[in-house]
Amino acid sequence: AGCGSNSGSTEDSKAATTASSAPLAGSSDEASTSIDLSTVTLRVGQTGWSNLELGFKAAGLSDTPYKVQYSVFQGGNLQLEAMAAGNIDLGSTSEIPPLFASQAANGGNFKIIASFESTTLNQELVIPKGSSIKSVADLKGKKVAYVNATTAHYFLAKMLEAAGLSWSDIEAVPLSTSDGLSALISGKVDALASYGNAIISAHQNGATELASAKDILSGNFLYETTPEAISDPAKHAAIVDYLTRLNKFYAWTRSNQQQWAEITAANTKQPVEQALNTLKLGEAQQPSKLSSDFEKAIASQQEVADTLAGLGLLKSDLDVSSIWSREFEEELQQITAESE
Amino acid sequence: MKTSKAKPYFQRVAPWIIPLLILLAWQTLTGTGIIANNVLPQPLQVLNVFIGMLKSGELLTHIGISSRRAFSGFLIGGGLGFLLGLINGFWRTAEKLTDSSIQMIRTIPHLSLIPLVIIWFGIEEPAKLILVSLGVFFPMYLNTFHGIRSIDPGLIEMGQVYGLKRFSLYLHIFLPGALPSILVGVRYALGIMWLTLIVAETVAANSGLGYMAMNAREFFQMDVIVLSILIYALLGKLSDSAAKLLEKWWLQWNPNYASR
Amino acid sequence: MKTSKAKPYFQRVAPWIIPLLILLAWQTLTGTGIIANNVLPQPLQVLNVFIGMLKSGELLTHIGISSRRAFSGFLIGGGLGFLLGLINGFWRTAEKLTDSSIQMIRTIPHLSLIPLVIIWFGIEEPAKLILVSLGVFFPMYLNTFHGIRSIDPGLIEMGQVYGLKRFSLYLHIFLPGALPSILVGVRYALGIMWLTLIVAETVAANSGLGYMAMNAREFFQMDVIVLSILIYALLGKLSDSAAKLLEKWWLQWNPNYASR
Amino acid sequence: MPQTTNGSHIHIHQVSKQFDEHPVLTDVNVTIEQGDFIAIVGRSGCGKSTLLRLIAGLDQPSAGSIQLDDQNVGTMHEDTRVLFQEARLLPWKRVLDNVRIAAAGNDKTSAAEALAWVGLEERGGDWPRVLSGGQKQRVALARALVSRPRLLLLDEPLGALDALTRIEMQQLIERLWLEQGFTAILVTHDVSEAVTLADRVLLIEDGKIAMDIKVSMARPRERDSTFVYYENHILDRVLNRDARETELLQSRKMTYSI
Amino acid sequence: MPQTTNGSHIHIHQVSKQFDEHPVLTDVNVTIEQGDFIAIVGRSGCGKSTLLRLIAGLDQPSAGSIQLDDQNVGTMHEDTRVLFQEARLLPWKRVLDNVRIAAAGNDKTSAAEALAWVGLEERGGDWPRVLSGGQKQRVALARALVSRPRLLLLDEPLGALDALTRIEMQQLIERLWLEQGFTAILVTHDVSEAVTLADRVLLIEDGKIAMDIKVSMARPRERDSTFVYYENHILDRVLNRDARETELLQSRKMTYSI
Ligand SMILES: Nc1ncnc2c1ncn2[C@@H]1O[C@H](COP(=O)(O)OP(=O)(O)OP(=O)(O)O)[C@@H](O)[C@H]1O
Ligand SMILES: Nc1ncnc2c1ncn2[C@@H]1O[C@H](COP(=O)(O)OP(=O)(O)OP(=O)(O)O)[C@@H](O)[C@H]1O
Ligand SMILES: [Mg+2]
Ligand SMILES: [Mg+2]
Repeated sequence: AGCGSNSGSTEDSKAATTASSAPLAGSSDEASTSIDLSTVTLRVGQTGWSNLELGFKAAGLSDTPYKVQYSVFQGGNLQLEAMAAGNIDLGSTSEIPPLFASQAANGGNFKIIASFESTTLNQELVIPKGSSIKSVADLKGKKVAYVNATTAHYFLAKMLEAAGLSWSDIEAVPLSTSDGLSALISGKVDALASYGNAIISAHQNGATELASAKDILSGNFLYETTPEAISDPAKHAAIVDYLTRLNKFYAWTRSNQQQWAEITAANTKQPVEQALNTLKLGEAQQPSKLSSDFEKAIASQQEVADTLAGLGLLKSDLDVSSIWSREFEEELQQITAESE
Repeated sequence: MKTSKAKPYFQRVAPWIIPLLILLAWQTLTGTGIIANNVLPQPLQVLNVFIGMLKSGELLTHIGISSRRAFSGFLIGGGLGFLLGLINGFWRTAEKLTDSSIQMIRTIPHLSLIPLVIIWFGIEEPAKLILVSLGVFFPMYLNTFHGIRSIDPGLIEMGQVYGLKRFSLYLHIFLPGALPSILVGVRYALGIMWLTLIVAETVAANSGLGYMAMNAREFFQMDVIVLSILIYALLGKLSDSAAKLLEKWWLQWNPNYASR
Repeated sequence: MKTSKAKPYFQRVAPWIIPLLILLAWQTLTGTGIIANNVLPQPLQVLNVFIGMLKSGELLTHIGISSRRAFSGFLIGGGLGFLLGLINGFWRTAEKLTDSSIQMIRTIPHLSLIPLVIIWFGIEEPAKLILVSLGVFFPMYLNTFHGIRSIDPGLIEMGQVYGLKRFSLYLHIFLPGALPSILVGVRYALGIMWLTLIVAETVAANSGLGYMAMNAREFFQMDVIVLSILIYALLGKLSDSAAKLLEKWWLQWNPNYASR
Repeated sequence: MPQTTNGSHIHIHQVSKQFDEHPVLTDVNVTIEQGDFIAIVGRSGCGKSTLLRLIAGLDQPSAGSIQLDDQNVGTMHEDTRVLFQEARLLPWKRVLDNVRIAAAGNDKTSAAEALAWVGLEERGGDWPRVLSGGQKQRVALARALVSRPRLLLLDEPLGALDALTRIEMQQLIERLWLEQGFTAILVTHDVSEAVTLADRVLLIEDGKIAMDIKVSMARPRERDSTFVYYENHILDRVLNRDARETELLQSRKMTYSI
Repeated sequence: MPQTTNGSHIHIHQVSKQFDEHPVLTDVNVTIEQGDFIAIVGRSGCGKSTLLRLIAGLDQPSAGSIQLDDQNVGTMHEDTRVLFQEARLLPWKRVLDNVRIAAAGNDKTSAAEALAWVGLEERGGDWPRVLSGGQKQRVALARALVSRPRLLLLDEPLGALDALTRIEMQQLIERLWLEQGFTAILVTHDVSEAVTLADRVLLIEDGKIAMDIKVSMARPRERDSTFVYYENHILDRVLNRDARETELLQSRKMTYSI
């Protein structure tokens, strides 16, 4: 399946000692002797649509030696909700949902184990067609929709701060991505802070960008798993393998942009050109790939936490590193090193 | 004769057995940690949150706002449903014209209309009112209509033969005859009312019980989530009891209600 | 006599007048641009999407998956509600023990339980089944119970005096006597079934009509949104018609149903 | 004959009624004068109630026409009242209120008075469901009599009453009929009751008016020889239809005043 | 007396029944032998149906006890059948099926036979709602008679029937009673019917058994002088209670066999 090229060296170096790394083990005999992945089922969350499941299939990466069970959620917060209840093993969110989830009674039953860099495009504050608003400062006293407890929440706060406004200067309306979109297009709110498909669709319906978050956000995409999965050698190994494949998958999308855009377009019901355009622009701005720089990622998230704390949304003393686990750091460094 | 003294005692105690058992199981399972706190908080913990929110006045504000929304919607939608049910139950032409359309619309789950309601009516109070009214309209309409239609035709004939005209016929025969069914409709509608509100209050609300529950969900506050469920149950129970009281009062003549 | 020929014609046409008027208004208002396309798409546009999705097979897949979920939930929840309704309607002790607890739980809007259902039962099919079952359980229970309780006591007395024992009494008196009410319950339950599914399919689903509608909302595809509403209406209408057919068939004896 | 006759007159012309394919009445012709008191007798299921319903406009004839005061009976008529074979009391109204709905202007006093006529003045506050069979029937009678109709149709109004109560009720009906002058049609299975009250007795048999007898006796009627003559005359006609009945008659040697 | 007496015997001891504060029966004492045929007469609302319900175990006495075959009547008894004053047909079953539920083993043939007894063999396939009043009553009678009870309680079973059908039904009841030997209690407002059928006639008045007469006549009974003696004896007792009734009797000069 074109994925066994770099498996040999990792096995030699790690399998015997930690018994935790069997990347792409399907091609290797030794891996199956050290750890039996065939009994493992990895439950993976996806946001929006089945992008990973379909992407892996298209990229020929879905022949995992363990079973993968996918679920689709409306947002990262819901993935963490499912994780708190022990319903998924691997979730992916932006930097914000874990901050909130960590405030749950048991700390949310998760740890952040990895960070992917990705584009910060399509994270914007937009205004409807024909709006008279010219700048963020004009939003004073206006109705602004945002998606609660997401990057939109964060960058809206940052934008207001930059424009010399405080959160209470606007009438902030928490809406889901879809409701926010409907409200904006039908003119029921004066502006919308949102991301992804909502922004693309908003533009299609005549909305214009008031401010972009591309320089506010880190673009970090965090992967979380449960403490039990971390300490379970088999799951641990499966996760490492999965993340390896994930990194390959993003590489594949770069080299197969047309094909991936077609799949995306078909599943999100948008024109292929639009999907392709989004993909190209995003990759140009900041290509999606695994990052093993834990310090940088944690520092970035700490800044977000401090901002939200300043808004009174989080306890001010949150130490972000406490919700991270570095158990995967070594393996991840290996992967990034190999993929360079 | 012998059992007549033992029974009332059992009958008074019986309804509480299961709730008490549940509460007991809940406390022991969570208290001993067999069920983790993030799966289900302890009853005492929920009680604490309850007292805390009660003291801060937050809870009562939310309840007040939700109740106002709920009952305004109930009055509008329920009133319309009742009126249309009466008219269609009574007047064949109106029924022929509107009933099948209403039945068609009834089969649209009203929550699927949320996007359209947002687009047409915005995200403020009117949207919530409309959703609740929509939800409440159909059970009231259906039950009023069904109630009128299932009145013993013999009694209607009697009323007509004794010269009762439109209004008197309504007052003396249709309304009282349909009342048991209408009250069942009221109890359904009350259920749907709270159900709708929960969903409606997750759309752009920053107050109300639905908002409180959704907010708690985002912050993984299991205790608040459970508390909000219990409060819904309480509110539901209250409105249901009110409806039951009406039943007892208005339906004295009916041995099926009188005897309970 | 004179009107007897004119009437059936009017009566056959009448139910279609309002739907046709609505369709006409819809087409003219959107076709002429008085209502913008992003507020309400044109009927023809919706039809196009419909045909497109039908051809690609996507629509039928979604419908199939949703229907399976809906009816499994209906069978489980409805069946349990029916059974418990029968037992409690018949057996006073069971009623005393469980009815008031059930009524208490009934007042909890089942959609507010979504967070708990996720935590307890996960996000897969079981969670959806449980939500639908929960939603369907109460109307079935209530109506079965209420149906049995509102049977003319004189007929029950008659049955007992003629030596009908438990099972025969059920078969010959309770069941047929409660049937009109049970069927009303079925029609309610079918409504709640689709309603619940819409919300349940937004929880971690990647298939089904609810997912399709939600997805369309994310991209503001008004035509798909409207299409999904129409399909809900269609499915609702279908299941409702099936229930109505049962009414016609089982309730021939009842002049209120026979005459329609 | 009543003093004042403000009753309706009825003209039944070639009336047939069938349910599905089953004929109940065929080509019935009757003319009823203002203020008449008509009794209809006949065996169970012969179509007495059906005829009454047609006259009341509660049902439409399959063929033929019925004219009430020279107008075709389409639906119910303003001044016609029916006492149905079943009591048809509203279960959600107390006894007095059940009578009140028929009283002019919902008048409580006249309703109470009507209850007293039928000997139930003390039961006004009860729910209908606690009444005995005969008491229910009497409430229905009170309701019919309080309503001051021009045409009163009575479908076995006294079937559930004991002998004594029955006589009292017969006297009551006769008195009110004489006072108010309405037209009365009484369905009864009691020939003696028919002769006691009616000016004219109709027998329905095989869907037709098989006999139509004028009873010319002064009121109040006594059980004298004329009375017995009429009674026997009608009974003979009713009973001597076929061999089986004659035989029955002989084997029992009873008079048929039951 | 029937040949075989497999009927129940009943012992009613000091039974009182009151609804709310209103007494209906006070200190009633009656003993009924196996296979007896008892008739209960009395004015409307005197408590006849109430007594029947107590014996059937459908209601509990406020005081006193009722023993059926030496056992206290707690709830309904296995072998007791009641024909209620109303027909109580199941509206959702066709006529034949209504009768079948009472037939042993749900037997269709015997149900059809019972329908033939009451002259409704052709109506088996109809819904009860299309039957006439008297037809409904006859279906209820067929249902009661097909059920082979040990104790049969009949509450005005023939009230809605014409004279002729009535006699046929009386003969039917008598024949089955003779054949099957059940104990029968018949409530009727027709004294002549009571004398025709019963071995013993009870009159209820003011909540008490005011009269208890044995009717010793051979069966089938004919309307001879003994018959008339019994009839008049009972009627005198029923009617000669107070001045008003005596006066009534004189003013009308009728025999009270209605
Ligand atoms: N459930 C009840 N509650 C209150 N009063 C009742 C109830 N049932 C019967 N009664 C009263 O008890 C009295 C006797 O009733 P019952 O039905 O026994 O009379 P009955 O002798 O059968 O009369 P009829 O010949 O008119 O049927 C009546 O006055 C009636 O109103
Ligand atoms: N709606 C109906 N549908 C079909 N058949 C009917 C309907 N109403 C009455 N019948 C039939 O018509 C016939 C006459 O019924 P009707 O009620 O007029 O009899 P009746 O003379 O009043 O008898 P009774 O003295 O027993 O009350 C009966 O055989 C009855 O079954
Ligand atoms: Mg009749
Ligand atoms: Mg009685």
